[in-house]
Amino acid sequence: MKFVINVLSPSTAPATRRALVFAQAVLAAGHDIVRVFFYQDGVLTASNTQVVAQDQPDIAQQWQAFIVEHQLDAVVCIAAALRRGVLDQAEAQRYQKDAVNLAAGYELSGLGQLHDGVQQADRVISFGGA
Amino acid sequence: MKFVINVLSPSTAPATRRALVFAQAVLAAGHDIVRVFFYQDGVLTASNTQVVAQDQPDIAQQWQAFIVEHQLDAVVCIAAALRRGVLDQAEAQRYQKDAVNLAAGYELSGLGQLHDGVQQADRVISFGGA
Amino acid sequence: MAQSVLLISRSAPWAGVNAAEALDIALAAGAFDLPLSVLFMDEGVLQLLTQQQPQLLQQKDVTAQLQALPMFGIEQLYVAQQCLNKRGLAQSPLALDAEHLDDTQIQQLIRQFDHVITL
Amino acid sequence: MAQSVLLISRSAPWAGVNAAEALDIALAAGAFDLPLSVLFMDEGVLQLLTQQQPQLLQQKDVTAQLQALPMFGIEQLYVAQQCLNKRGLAQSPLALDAEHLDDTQIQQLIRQFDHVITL
Amino acid sequence: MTTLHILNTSPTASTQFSSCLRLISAGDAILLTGEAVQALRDGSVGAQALSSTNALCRLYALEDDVQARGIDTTHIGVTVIDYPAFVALCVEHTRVNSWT
Amino acid sequence: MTTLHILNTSPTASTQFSSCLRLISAGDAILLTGEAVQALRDGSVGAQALSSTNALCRLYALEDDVQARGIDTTHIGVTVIDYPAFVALCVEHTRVNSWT
Repeated sequence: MKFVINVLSPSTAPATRRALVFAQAVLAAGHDIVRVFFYQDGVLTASNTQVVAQDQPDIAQQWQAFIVEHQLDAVVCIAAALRRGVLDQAEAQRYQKDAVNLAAGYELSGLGQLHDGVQQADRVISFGGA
Repeated sequence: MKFVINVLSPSTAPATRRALVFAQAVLAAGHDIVRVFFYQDGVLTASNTQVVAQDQPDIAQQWQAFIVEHQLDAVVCIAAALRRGVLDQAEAQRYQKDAVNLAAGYELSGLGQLHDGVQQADRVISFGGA
Repeated sequence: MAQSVLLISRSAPWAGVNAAEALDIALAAGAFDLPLSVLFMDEGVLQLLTQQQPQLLQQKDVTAQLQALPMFGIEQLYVAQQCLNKRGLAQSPLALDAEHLDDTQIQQLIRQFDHVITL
Repeated sequence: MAQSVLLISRSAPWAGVNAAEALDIALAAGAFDLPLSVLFMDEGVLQLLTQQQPQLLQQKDVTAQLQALPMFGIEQLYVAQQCLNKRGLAQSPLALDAEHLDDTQIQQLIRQFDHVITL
Repeated sequence: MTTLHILNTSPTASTQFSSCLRLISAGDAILLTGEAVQALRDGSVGAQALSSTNALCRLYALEDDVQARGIDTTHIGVTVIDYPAFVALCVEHTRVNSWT
Repeated sequence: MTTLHILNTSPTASTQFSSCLRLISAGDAILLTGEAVQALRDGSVGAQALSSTNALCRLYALEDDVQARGIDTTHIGVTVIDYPAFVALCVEHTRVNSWT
């Protein structure tokens, strides 16, 4: 089956870790992940400036490693990201901001990408809140 | 009277705008603001990479302008900020991150600064949630 | 045939950007001519009230987005009657022509869609 | 004389970093020898339960912080009895020696402090 | 030695109301801000929850939040205040308890 | 044509439970994740809310979340599942409704 997974919470929320473990289980079961879409506060998960204490799990880093390892299509909603200060090189330049903080492996794009994923998916599942 | 104001929400939360209008009213009434302390998700308000659509109010920018104009002591909890990816030059260097996104006028420091403010204050008031 | 989506919007219009970001999903579906319906429930029913002045709060105003829904072809709009009742809004005029549904009707509604996105 | 603070902790220990960040405020007060008391109420009472295994959730564990409270001189700990009752925890053993208070006692408690910080 | 309690969530969305209302003392004040002003709507469950507290403490609501939501407050015993009065209310009470 | 409803907030902290329980159809399933597993504690208000739904639909809970909180589930009719079973549950039902 084809899954779309929506991540709506920052990396500090347990929902974002549940989304990751679920996504790993989806692949392990032989299913496909058409797209992971980061929306609302979920866009903060895609920032590469988060610093986690050494004795604690780094869920943002784990998400990024998972995306890169499996070459997943990881789309971060551009409007939600701008609003919350998550920028790639192009957007930082466009808005004359000094910092670029979108982690490698993620792509900024529009909500059309959510719908495009949904149209291809057998199941759509969101992880948000706490 | 001396006030300490705690900001616990990001700039998109109406609580953060209420905190600002309240702080302006505190000064207008002739009271003092000993310190504004940014904690929990409030540290995101101090990021300078947020981009707001032109037809919409930029509460993060308004907070920063208010702090600079009145030379307020605006402290951002360093542990909460690191966790959420808000870094000054020194922390970005220490953790080898490329992006520096703490806005001018804010200072990263510890929770001791919250207590130091509280000990000087007649009133402590927090703005968090939505 | 395109897959259908039911968007359940549960956030108040003045409690941050959640309500606006949910409506953006609906408008994007309309722009791509996809079949999407919106159910307003819980705090989300407050988005439909008239006589609001969000400019007093310097906040992103969802009114324009709501009015754009029909223009974008998003015309299947529903509101949970029980959620209006609890908030003293049983008789209030609504800004949009949304169909009032009781709980049983909402149960039936959910079963008609390929996907549900609750925000 | 130092001003006293009542910290009211209302967050569950596994629902993100809120509970841990509230406890950090208490520990910092202890480090500076300031008079701070903690009242656990609402979801916050769950922080006091024993037999928890947060490592299963790869989450910041508040147990170490809780155990550090007395070492940092934060010894005035209170828990709202009614909040335990609602959660089926009236008889549960607690990890810390917190005084159980009913609503009237909490009303009296609040009046004893210079400042209240609810998180 | 009274407390100003500040609420900011809807009575139909969170437990802030029930928790706060249990802990107020005579002479305390409650200030409704943000979505908490929804409790002022006539016939709502929030208005019912508030009705029991009127004898015990004064009820205030932030003007911007009331007006932005088009809420009629004539049926309920509430004092609608602006931000300068909000500051004065903090001064008037011994401490502020913000329920966030 | 059944729906898997996923809850993730505590029954004592939000309205997710009451809203979801009103909208489930016969044959639907409810999966408790995160703080929603608090509803499984014996004698809690959450357990009371769930008791009325048992006849209508199956109740599941995520193992990690149950064990991390040290919750005893022997007294209540719930199936405790791991992540592979969570995925299978999504496949088994027609759609997933995550209450976030």
